Amino acid sequence: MKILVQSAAFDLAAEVAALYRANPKVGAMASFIGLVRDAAALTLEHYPGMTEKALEQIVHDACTRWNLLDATVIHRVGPLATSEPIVLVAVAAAHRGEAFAACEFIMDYLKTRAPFWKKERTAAGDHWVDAREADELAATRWAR
Amino acid sequence: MKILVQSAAFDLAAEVAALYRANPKVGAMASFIGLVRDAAALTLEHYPGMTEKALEQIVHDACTRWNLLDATVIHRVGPLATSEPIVLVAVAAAHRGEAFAACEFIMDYLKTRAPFWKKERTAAGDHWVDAREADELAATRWAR
Amino acid sequence: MKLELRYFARLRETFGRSGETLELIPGTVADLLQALRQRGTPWAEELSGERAFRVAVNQDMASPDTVLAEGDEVAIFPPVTGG
Amino acid sequence: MKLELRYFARLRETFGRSGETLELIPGTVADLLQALRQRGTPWAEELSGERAFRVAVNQDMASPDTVLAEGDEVAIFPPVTGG
Repeated sequence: MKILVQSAAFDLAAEVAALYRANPKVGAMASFIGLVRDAAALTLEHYPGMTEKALEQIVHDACTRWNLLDATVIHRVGPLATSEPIVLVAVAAAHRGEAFAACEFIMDYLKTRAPFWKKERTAAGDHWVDAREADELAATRWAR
Repeated sequence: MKILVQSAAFDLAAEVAALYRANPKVGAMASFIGLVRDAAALTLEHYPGMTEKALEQIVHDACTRWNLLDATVIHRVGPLATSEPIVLVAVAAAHRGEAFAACEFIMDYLKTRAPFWKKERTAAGDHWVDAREADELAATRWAR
Repeated sequence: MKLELRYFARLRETFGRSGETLELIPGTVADLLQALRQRGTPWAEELSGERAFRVAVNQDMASPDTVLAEGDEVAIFPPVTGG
Repeated sequence: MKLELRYFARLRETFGRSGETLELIPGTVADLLQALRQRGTPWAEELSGERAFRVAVNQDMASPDTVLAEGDEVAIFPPVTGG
Protein backbone atom coordinates (compact mmCIF):
# COMPACT_ATOMS: atom_id res chain seq x y z
CA MET A 1 0.00 0.00 0.00
CA LYS A 2 1.30 3.45 -0.92
CA ILE A 3 -0.37 6.65 0.29
CA LEU A 4 1.08 10.02 -0.63
CA VAL A 5 -0.03 13.63 -0.22
CA GLN A 6 2.23 15.86 -2.26
CA SER A 7 2.32 19.02 -4.33
CA ALA A 8 4.37 17.43 -7.14
CA ALA A 9 2.79 15.78 -10.18
CA PHE A 10 2.69 11.97 -10.30
CA ASP A 11 3.67 9.56 -13.06
CA LEU A 12 0.63 7.39 -13.86
CA ALA A 13 2.53 4.77 -15.85
CA ALA A 14 5.26 4.39 -13.22
CA GLU A 15 2.76 4.12 -10.36
CA VAL A 16 0.64 1.53 -12.16
CA ALA A 17 3.65 -0.48 -13.30
CA ALA A 18 5.01 -0.51 -9.75
CA LEU A 19 1.83 -2.32 -8.66
CA TYR A 20 1.91 -5.11 -11.24
CA ARG A 21 5.57 -5.50 -12.12
CA ALA A 22 7.15 -8.34 -10.16
CA ASN A 23 3.76 -9.69 -9.06
CA PRO A 24 2.56 -12.31 -11.57
CA LYS A 25 -0.72 -12.68 -9.65
CA VAL A 26 -1.94 -9.28 -10.91
CA GLY A 27 -4.37 -9.75 -13.78
CA ALA A 28 -6.30 -6.49 -13.44
CA MET A 29 -5.24 -2.88 -12.81
CA ALA A 30 -8.02 -0.34 -12.38
CA SER A 31 -6.96 3.26 -12.04
CA PHE A 32 -8.60 6.63 -11.76
CA ILE A 33 -7.34 10.17 -12.19
CA GLY A 34 -9.38 13.19 -11.08
CA LEU A 35 -8.52 16.43 -12.86
CA VAL A 36 -9.09 20.15 -12.45
CA ARG A 37 -12.07 20.77 -14.70
CA ASP A 38 -13.48 23.95 -16.22
CA ALA A 39 -11.76 26.16 -13.66
CA ALA A 40 -9.09 28.78 -13.99
CA ALA A 41 -7.22 27.33 -11.03
CA LEU A 42 -7.63 25.43 -7.77
CA THR A 43 -5.79 25.44 -4.49
CA LEU A 44 -6.02 22.26 -2.42
CA GLU A 45 -5.65 22.42 1.35
CA HIS A 46 -5.37 19.38 3.62
CA TYR A 47 -4.96 18.41 7.27
CA PRO A 48 -1.43 16.98 7.52
CA GLY A 49 -1.50 13.80 9.56
CA MET A 50 -5.24 13.23 9.56
CA THR A 51 -5.45 13.19 5.76
CA GLU A 52 -2.87 10.42 5.40
CA LYS A 53 -4.51 8.51 8.26
CA ALA A 54 -7.95 8.80 6.62
CA LEU A 55 -6.61 7.63 3.24
CA GLU A 56 -4.89 4.65 4.88
CA GLN A 57 -8.13 3.72 6.61
CA ILE A 58 -10.08 3.92 3.33
CA VAL A 59 -7.60 1.69 1.49
CA HIS A 60 -7.55 -0.67 4.46
CA ASP A 61 -11.37 -0.89 4.33
CA ALA A 62 -11.20 -1.65 0.59
CA CYS A 63 -8.68 -4.45 1.27
CA THR A 64 -11.10 -5.91 3.83
CA ARG A 65 -14.01 -5.91 1.36
CA TRP A 66 -12.19 -7.18 -1.73
CA ASN A 67 -9.31 -9.50 -2.46
CA LEU A 68 -6.77 -6.87 -3.54
CA LEU A 69 -3.09 -7.38 -4.25
CA ASP A 70 -1.94 -3.78 -3.84
CA ALA A 71 -3.13 -0.17 -4.09
CA THR A 72 -1.72 3.33 -4.45
CA VAL A 73 -3.37 6.64 -3.63
CA ILE A 74 -1.63 9.93 -4.43
CA HIS A 75 -3.42 13.22 -3.77
CA ARG A 76 -1.92 16.55 -4.67
CA VAL A 77 -2.19 19.74 -2.62
CA GLY A 78 -1.36 23.37 -3.31
CA PRO A 79 -2.12 25.35 -6.48
CA LEU A 80 -3.26 23.39 -9.56
CA ALA A 81 -4.18 24.62 -13.04
CA THR A 82 -6.97 23.42 -15.36
CA SER A 83 -6.45 19.85 -16.67
CA GLU A 84 -3.85 19.10 -14.02
CA PRO A 85 -4.30 15.75 -12.27
CA ILE A 86 -5.44 16.10 -8.65
CA VAL A 87 -5.69 12.52 -7.48
CA LEU A 88 -4.60 9.05 -8.54
CA VAL A 89 -6.13 5.82 -7.26
CA ALA A 90 -4.68 2.60 -8.67
CA VAL A 91 -5.75 -0.87 -7.56
CA ALA A 92 -4.18 -4.23 -8.43
CA ALA A 93 -6.19 -7.45 -8.21
CA ALA A 94 -6.36 -10.86 -9.81
CA HIS A 95 -9.73 -10.12 -11.45
CA ARG A 96 -11.26 -6.99 -12.91
CA GLY A 97 -14.48 -6.95 -10.88
CA GLU A 98 -12.56 -6.52 -7.64
CA ALA A 99 -10.19 -3.95 -9.08
CA PHE A 100 -13.01 -1.77 -10.49
CA ALA A 101 -15.16 -1.95 -7.36
CA ALA A 102 -12.30 -1.17 -4.98
CA CYS A 103 -11.04 1.73 -7.12
CA GLU A 104 -14.50 3.34 -7.21
CA PHE A 105 -15.04 2.66 -3.49
CA ILE A 106 -11.76 4.37 -2.60
CA MET A 107 -12.64 7.41 -4.72
CA ASP A 108 -16.15 7.66 -3.25
CA TYR A 109 -14.81 7.54 0.31
CA LEU A 110 -11.87 9.82 -0.42
CA LYS A 111 -14.34 12.41 -1.73
CA THR A 112 -16.41 12.37 1.45
CA ARG A 113 -14.06 11.24 4.26
CA ALA A 114 -10.54 12.49 3.53
CA PRO A 115 -9.84 16.03 4.76
CA PHE A 116 -9.07 18.01 1.61
CA TRP A 117 -10.64 21.31 0.64
CA LYS A 118 -10.71 23.00 -2.76
CA LYS A 119 -10.57 26.74 -3.28
CA GLU A 120 -11.45 27.84 -6.79
CA ARG A 121 -10.00 30.90 -8.43
CA THR A 122 -12.35 32.32 -11.08
CA ALA A 123 -12.65 35.62 -12.89
CA ALA A 124 -15.28 36.59 -10.27
CA GLY A 125 -12.83 35.94 -7.42
CA ASP A 126 -11.79 33.13 -5.08
CA HIS A 127 -14.25 30.87 -3.31
CA TRP A 128 -14.25 27.64 -1.36
CA VAL A 129 -15.95 24.81 -3.23
CA ASP A 130 -19.10 23.48 -1.54
CA ALA A 131 -19.43 19.76 -0.79
CA ARG A 132 -21.77 17.97 -3.22
CA GLU A 133 -24.66 15.89 -1.97
CA ALA A 134 -24.11 13.56 -4.94
CA ASP A 135 -20.73 12.63 -3.46
CA GLU A 136 -22.29 11.77 -0.11
CA LEU A 137 -24.88 9.60 -1.88
CA ALA A 138 -22.16 7.85 -3.88
CA ALA A 139 -20.37 6.91 -0.66
CA THR A 140 -23.46 5.75 1.21
CA ARG A 141 -24.38 3.21 -1.48
CA TRP A 142 -21.38 1.09 -0.33
CA ALA A 143 -22.86 0.79 3.17
CA ARG A 144 -24.55 -2.52 2.55
CA MET B 1 -12.51 7.52 -30.09
CA LYS B 2 -9.39 5.44 -30.66
CA ILE B 3 -9.49 1.69 -31.30
CA LEU B 4 -6.30 -0.23 -31.93
CA VAL B 5 -5.41 -3.90 -32.26
CA GLN B 6 -1.66 -4.26 -32.26
CA SER B 7 1.20 -6.51 -31.18
CA ALA B 8 3.27 -3.64 -29.76
CA ALA B 9 3.10 -2.54 -26.13
CA PHE B 10 1.15 0.62 -25.32
CA ASP B 11 2.09 3.64 -23.21
CA LEU B 12 -0.55 4.02 -20.48
CA ALA B 13 0.44 7.56 -19.47
CA ALA B 14 0.55 8.82 -23.07
CA GLU B 15 -2.81 7.25 -23.95
CA VAL B 16 -4.52 8.66 -20.85
CA ALA B 17 -2.95 12.10 -21.26
CA ALA B 18 -4.08 12.21 -24.90
CA LEU B 19 -7.68 11.90 -23.69
CA TYR B 20 -7.63 14.72 -21.16
CA ARG B 21 -4.96 17.10 -22.40
CA ALA B 22 -6.47 19.96 -24.38
CA ASN B 23 -9.98 19.14 -23.17
CA PRO B 24 -10.71 21.17 -20.00
CA LYS B 25 -14.12 19.46 -19.67
CA VAL B 26 -12.45 16.20 -18.55
CA GLY B 27 -12.68 15.84 -14.78
CA ALA B 28 -12.44 12.05 -14.56
CA MET B 29 -10.25 9.46 -16.27
CA ALA B 30 -11.00 5.81 -15.53
CA SER B 31 -8.65 3.28 -17.00
CA PHE B 32 -8.15 -0.44 -16.93
CA ILE B 33 -5.27 -2.69 -17.87
CA GLY B 34 -5.66 -6.46 -18.17
CA LEU B 35 -2.44 -8.44 -17.75
CA VAL B 36 -1.13 -11.94 -18.42
CA ARG B 37 -1.51 -13.59 -15.03
CA ASP B 38 0.06 -16.72 -13.58
CA ALA B 39 0.88 -18.14 -17.01
CA ALA B 40 4.15 -18.92 -18.68
CA ALA B 41 2.97 -17.26 -21.89
CA LEU B 42 -0.09 -16.43 -23.95
CA THR B 43 -0.72 -16.06 -27.66
CA LEU B 44 -3.64 -13.86 -28.66
CA GLU B 45 -5.44 -14.45 -31.96
CA HIS B 46 -8.08 -12.15 -33.43
CA TYR B 47 -10.34 -11.74 -36.46
CA PRO B 48 -8.92 -8.78 -38.38
CA GLY B 49 -11.73 -6.49 -39.44
CA MET B 50 -14.46 -7.94 -37.26
CA THR B 51 -12.49 -7.36 -34.05
CA GLU B 52 -12.05 -3.64 -34.70
CA LYS B 53 -15.69 -3.38 -35.77
CA ALA B 54 -16.87 -5.12 -32.58
CA LEU B 55 -14.71 -2.86 -30.38
CA GLU B 56 -16.03 0.26 -32.13
CA GLN B 57 -19.60 -0.95 -31.58
CA ILE B 58 -18.93 -1.55 -27.86
CA VAL B 59 -17.43 1.92 -27.36
CA HIS B 60 -20.27 3.41 -29.37
CA ASP B 61 -22.80 1.65 -27.12
CA ALA B 62 -20.99 3.02 -24.06
CA CYS B 63 -21.17 6.55 -25.51
CA THR B 64 -24.92 6.10 -25.98
CA ARG B 65 -25.42 5.01 -22.38
CA TRP B 66 -23.18 7.55 -20.66
CA ASN B 67 -22.09 11.11 -21.27
CA LEU B 68 -18.47 10.41 -22.25
CA LEU B 69 -15.94 12.85 -23.63
CA ASP B 70 -13.58 10.34 -25.24
CA ALA B 71 -12.35 6.75 -25.01
CA THR B 72 -9.44 4.60 -26.11
CA VAL B 73 -9.27 0.82 -26.44
CA ILE B 74 -6.00 -0.91 -27.31
CA HIS B 75 -5.84 -4.70 -27.44
CA ARG B 76 -2.64 -6.56 -28.12
CA VAL B 77 -2.34 -9.73 -30.19
CA GLY B 78 0.45 -12.25 -30.73
CA PRO B 79 2.74 -13.73 -28.06
CA LEU B 80 2.71 -12.15 -24.59
CA ALA B 81 4.70 -13.07 -21.47
CA THR B 82 3.56 -13.09 -17.82
CA SER B 83 2.79 -9.61 -16.42
CA GLU B 84 2.63 -8.09 -19.89
CA PRO B 85 -0.37 -5.80 -20.47
CA ILE B 86 -2.96 -7.32 -22.83
CA VAL B 87 -5.61 -4.65 -23.04
CA LEU B 88 -6.09 -0.99 -22.17
CA VAL B 89 -9.46 0.71 -21.81
CA ALA B 90 -9.39 4.41 -20.90
CA VAL B 91 -12.48 6.59 -20.61
CA ALA B 92 -12.69 10.37 -20.19
CA ALA B 93 -15.79 11.99 -18.69
CA ALA B 94 -16.77 15.05 -16.71
CA HIS B 95 -17.65 13.00 -13.63
CA ARG B 96 -16.23 9.82 -12.14
CA GLY B 97 -19.43 7.77 -11.99
CA GLU B 98 -19.79 7.83 -15.77
CA ALA B 99 -16.10 7.14 -16.37
CA PHE B 100 -16.04 4.12 -14.04
CA ALA B 101 -19.28 2.60 -15.35
CA ALA B 102 -18.35 3.00 -19.01
CA CYS B 103 -14.84 1.60 -18.47
CA GLU B 104 -16.20 -1.52 -16.76
CA PHE B 105 -19.00 -1.88 -19.35
CA ILE B 106 -16.48 -1.76 -22.20
CA MET B 107 -14.31 -4.41 -20.51
CA ASP B 108 -17.29 -6.68 -19.81
CA TYR B 109 -18.47 -6.51 -23.41
CA LEU B 110 -14.98 -6.78 -24.85
CA LYS B 111 -14.52 -10.01 -22.87
CA THR B 112 -17.67 -11.58 -24.31
CA ARG B 113 -18.28 -9.91 -27.69
CA ALA B 114 -14.95 -9.02 -29.28
CA PRO B 115 -13.34 -11.84 -31.28
CA PHE B 116 -10.07 -12.56 -29.49
CA TRP B 117 -8.85 -15.98 -28.42
CA LYS B 118 -6.15 -16.85 -25.91
CA LYS B 119 -3.85 -19.82 -26.21
CA GLU B 120 -1.90 -20.58 -23.07
CA ARG B 121 1.55 -22.15 -23.05
CA THR B 122 2.18 -24.09 -19.85
CA ALA B 123 4.67 -26.72 -18.77
CA ALA B 124 1.98 -29.30 -19.60
CA GLY B 125 1.69 -28.02 -23.17
CA ASP B 126 -0.36 -25.52 -25.17
CA HIS B 127 -4.11 -25.18 -24.85
CA TRP B 128 -6.86 -22.79 -25.90
CA VAL B 129 -8.38 -20.97 -22.94
CA ASP B 130 -12.06 -21.77 -22.32
CA ALA B 131 -14.60 -18.95 -22.11
CA ARG B 132 -15.68 -18.23 -18.50
CA GLU B 133 -19.33 -18.19 -17.54
CA ALA B 134 -18.50 -15.44 -15.02
CA ASP B 135 -17.60 -13.16 -17.95
CA GLU B 136 -20.93 -13.83 -19.64
CA LEU B 137 -22.74 -13.04 -16.39
CA ALA B 138 -20.75 -9.82 -15.97
CA ALA B 139 -21.87 -8.67 -19.42
CA THR B 140 -25.52 -9.59 -19.01
CA ARG B 141 -25.91 -7.47 -15.87
CA TRP B 142 -25.69 -4.34 -18.08
CA ALA B 143 -28.78 -5.46 -20.04
CA ARG B 144 -31.19 -3.47 -17.92
CA MET C 1 -24.02 -19.68 -53.99
CA LYS C 2 -20.37 -19.20 -53.16
CA LEU C 3 -19.40 -18.59 -49.49
CA GLU C 4 -16.06 -17.52 -48.03
CA LEU C 5 -15.60 -19.52 -44.83
CA ARG C 6 -13.15 -18.53 -42.07
CA TYR C 7 -12.13 -20.50 -38.99
CA PHE C 8 -10.38 -19.19 -35.90
CA ALA C 9 -8.46 -20.40 -32.85
CA ARG C 10 -9.19 -23.99 -31.79
CA LEU C 11 -11.51 -24.62 -34.75
CA ARG C 12 -8.87 -23.36 -37.20
CA GLU C 13 -6.46 -25.90 -35.77
CA THR C 14 -8.99 -28.74 -35.55
CA PHE C 15 -10.21 -28.22 -39.12
CA GLY C 16 -6.63 -27.83 -40.32
CA ARG C 17 -7.34 -24.67 -42.29
CA SER C 18 -7.96 -20.95 -41.70
CA GLY C 19 -10.63 -20.76 -44.37
CA GLU C 20 -12.06 -22.12 -47.60
CA THR C 21 -14.43 -21.24 -50.42
CA LEU C 22 -17.59 -23.35 -50.36
CA GLU C 23 -20.39 -23.77 -52.89
CA LEU C 24 -23.80 -24.18 -51.20
CA ILE C 25 -27.39 -24.21 -52.44
CA PRO C 26 -29.19 -21.06 -51.12
CA GLY C 27 -30.03 -21.39 -47.44
CA THR C 28 -29.32 -20.34 -43.87
CA VAL C 29 -26.47 -20.70 -41.39
CA ALA C 30 -28.20 -23.87 -40.14
CA ASP C 31 -28.07 -25.32 -43.69
CA LEU C 32 -24.37 -24.49 -43.96
CA LEU C 33 -23.62 -26.15 -40.61
CA GLN C 34 -25.56 -29.25 -41.69
CA ALA C 35 -23.50 -29.44 -44.88
CA LEU C 36 -20.26 -29.14 -42.91
CA ARG C 37 -21.30 -31.81 -40.37
CA GLN C 38 -21.88 -34.23 -43.24
CA ARG C 39 -18.12 -34.17 -43.84
CA GLY C 40 -17.77 -36.39 -40.76
CA THR C 41 -14.96 -36.14 -38.19
CA PRO C 42 -13.96 -33.57 -36.91
CA TRP C 43 -16.71 -31.38 -38.43
CA ALA C 44 -19.60 -33.53 -37.17
CA GLU C 45 -18.34 -33.45 -33.57
CA GLU C 46 -17.25 -29.82 -33.44
CA LEU C 47 -20.46 -28.45 -34.98
CA SER C 48 -22.92 -30.83 -33.29
CA GLY C 49 -23.67 -28.24 -30.60
CA GLU C 50 -22.07 -30.24 -27.81
CA ARG C 51 -19.12 -27.82 -27.76
CA ALA C 52 -20.03 -24.14 -27.93
CA PHE C 53 -19.17 -22.25 -31.14
CA ARG C 54 -20.20 -18.96 -32.70
CA VAL C 55 -20.99 -17.94 -36.28
CA ALA C 56 -20.50 -14.48 -37.78
CA VAL C 57 -21.78 -13.46 -41.23
CA ASN C 58 -19.99 -10.55 -42.87
CA GLN C 59 -18.36 -9.81 -39.49
CA ASP C 60 -21.63 -9.54 -37.54
CA MET C 61 -22.75 -12.18 -35.08
CA ALA C 62 -25.32 -14.50 -36.70
CA SER C 63 -27.84 -17.14 -35.59
CA PRO C 64 -28.88 -20.47 -37.18
CA ASP C 65 -31.69 -18.79 -39.11
CA THR C 66 -29.54 -16.03 -40.60
CA VAL C 67 -30.05 -16.22 -44.37
CA LEU C 68 -26.86 -16.45 -46.44
CA ALA C 69 -26.24 -14.73 -49.76
CA GLU C 70 -23.73 -15.08 -52.60
CA GLY C 71 -20.27 -13.97 -51.55
CA ASP C 72 -20.98 -13.85 -47.81
CA GLU C 73 -18.03 -14.14 -45.43
CA VAL C 74 -19.01 -16.72 -42.81
CA ALA C 75 -16.74 -17.17 -39.79
CA ILE C 76 -17.00 -20.05 -37.32
CA PHE C 77 -15.10 -19.77 -34.03
CA PRO C 78 -15.11 -20.75 -30.35
CA PRO C 79 -16.56 -18.40 -27.67
CA VAL C 80 -14.22 -15.42 -27.34
CA THR C 81 -11.59 -15.17 -24.58
CA GLY C 82 -9.87 -11.81 -25.02
CA GLY C 83 -9.29 -8.99 -22.57
CA MET D 1 -8.22 21.14 30.47
CA LYS D 2 -6.07 22.48 27.68
CA LEU D 3 -7.15 21.81 24.04
CA GLU D 4 -5.24 22.36 20.81
CA LEU D 5 -7.74 23.72 18.29
CA ARG D 6 -7.16 23.66 14.55
CA TYR D 7 -9.22 25.29 11.80
CA PHE D 8 -9.13 24.55 8.10
CA ALA D 9 -10.19 26.01 4.74
CA ARG D 10 -13.11 28.46 4.90
CA LEU D 11 -13.29 28.30 8.70
CA ARG D 12 -9.56 29.02 9.03
CA GLU D 13 -10.10 32.17 6.95
CA THR D 14 -13.32 33.21 8.66
CA PHE D 15 -11.85 32.77 12.16
CA GLY D 16 -8.66 34.49 11.06
CA ARG D 17 -6.41 31.80 12.52
CA SER D 18 -5.22 28.29 11.76
CA GLY D 19 -5.39 27.21 15.38
CA GLU D 20 -5.24 28.20 19.03
CA THR D 21 -4.76 26.75 22.48
CA LEU D 22 -7.95 26.88 24.57
CA GLU D 23 -8.60 26.24 28.26
CA LEU D 24 -11.97 24.53 28.83
CA ILE D 25 -13.64 22.91 31.83
CA PRO D 26 -13.91 19.13 31.24
CA GLY D 27 -16.67 18.32 28.76
CA THR D 28 -17.66 17.18 25.29
CA VAL D 29 -17.36 18.51 21.74
CA ALA D 30 -20.81 20.08 22.24
CA ASP D 31 -19.49 21.96 25.27
CA LEU D 32 -16.50 23.23 23.31
CA LEU D 33 -18.73 24.42 20.46
CA GLN D 34 -20.99 26.21 22.96
CA ALA D 35 -17.96 27.98 24.43
CA LEU D 36 -16.80 29.06 20.97
CA ARG D 37 -20.25 30.31 19.96
CA GLN D 38 -20.27 32.55 23.04
CA ARG D 39 -17.47 34.55 21.42
CA GLY D 40 -20.08 36.06 19.10
CA THR D 41 -19.55 36.82 15.39
CA PRO D 42 -18.28 34.95 13.35
CA TRP D 43 -18.12 31.96 15.76
CA ALA D 44 -21.81 32.05 16.71
CA GLU D 45 -22.94 32.01 13.06
CA GLU D 46 -20.44 29.49 11.74
CA LEU D 47 -20.97 26.98 14.54
CA SER D 48 -24.74 27.40 14.94
CA GLY D 49 -25.39 24.39 12.73
CA GLU D 50 -26.92 26.40 9.90
CA ARG D 51 -23.80 25.88 7.80
CA ALA D 52 -22.39 22.35 7.84
CA PHE D 53 -19.09 21.76 9.64
CA ARG D 54 -17.19 18.76 10.91
CA VAL D 55 -15.19 18.11 14.08
CA ALA D 56 -12.26 15.72 14.45
CA VAL D 57 -10.66 14.81 17.79
CA ASN D 58 -7.08 13.59 17.63
CA GLN D 59 -7.51 13.21 13.85
CA ASP D 60 -10.57 10.96 14.06
CA MET D 61 -14.05 12.18 13.12
CA ALA D 62 -16.02 13.08 16.24
CA SER D 63 -19.62 13.80 17.20
CA PRO D 64 -21.14 16.36 19.63
CA ASP D 65 -21.05 13.84 22.49
CA THR D 66 -17.40 12.88 22.02
CA VAL D 67 -15.73 13.44 25.41
CA LEU D 68 -12.61 15.64 25.34
CA ALA D 69 -9.47 15.10 27.40
CA GLU D 70 -6.45 17.18 28.38
CA GLY D 71 -4.20 17.85 25.41
CA ASP D 72 -6.69 16.72 22.74
CA GLU D 73 -6.23 18.06 19.23
CA VAL D 74 -9.65 19.26 18.09
CA ALA D 75 -10.08 20.28 14.45
CA ILE D 76 -13.10 22.12 13.07
CA PHE D 77 -13.54 22.28 9.31
CA PRO D 78 -16.11 22.43 6.48
CA PRO D 79 -17.31 19.25 4.73
CA VAL D 80 -14.44 17.91 2.65
CA THR D 81 -14.14 18.57 -1.09
CA GLY D 82 -11.05 16.71 -2.28
CA GLY D 83 -10.60 14.21 -5.09
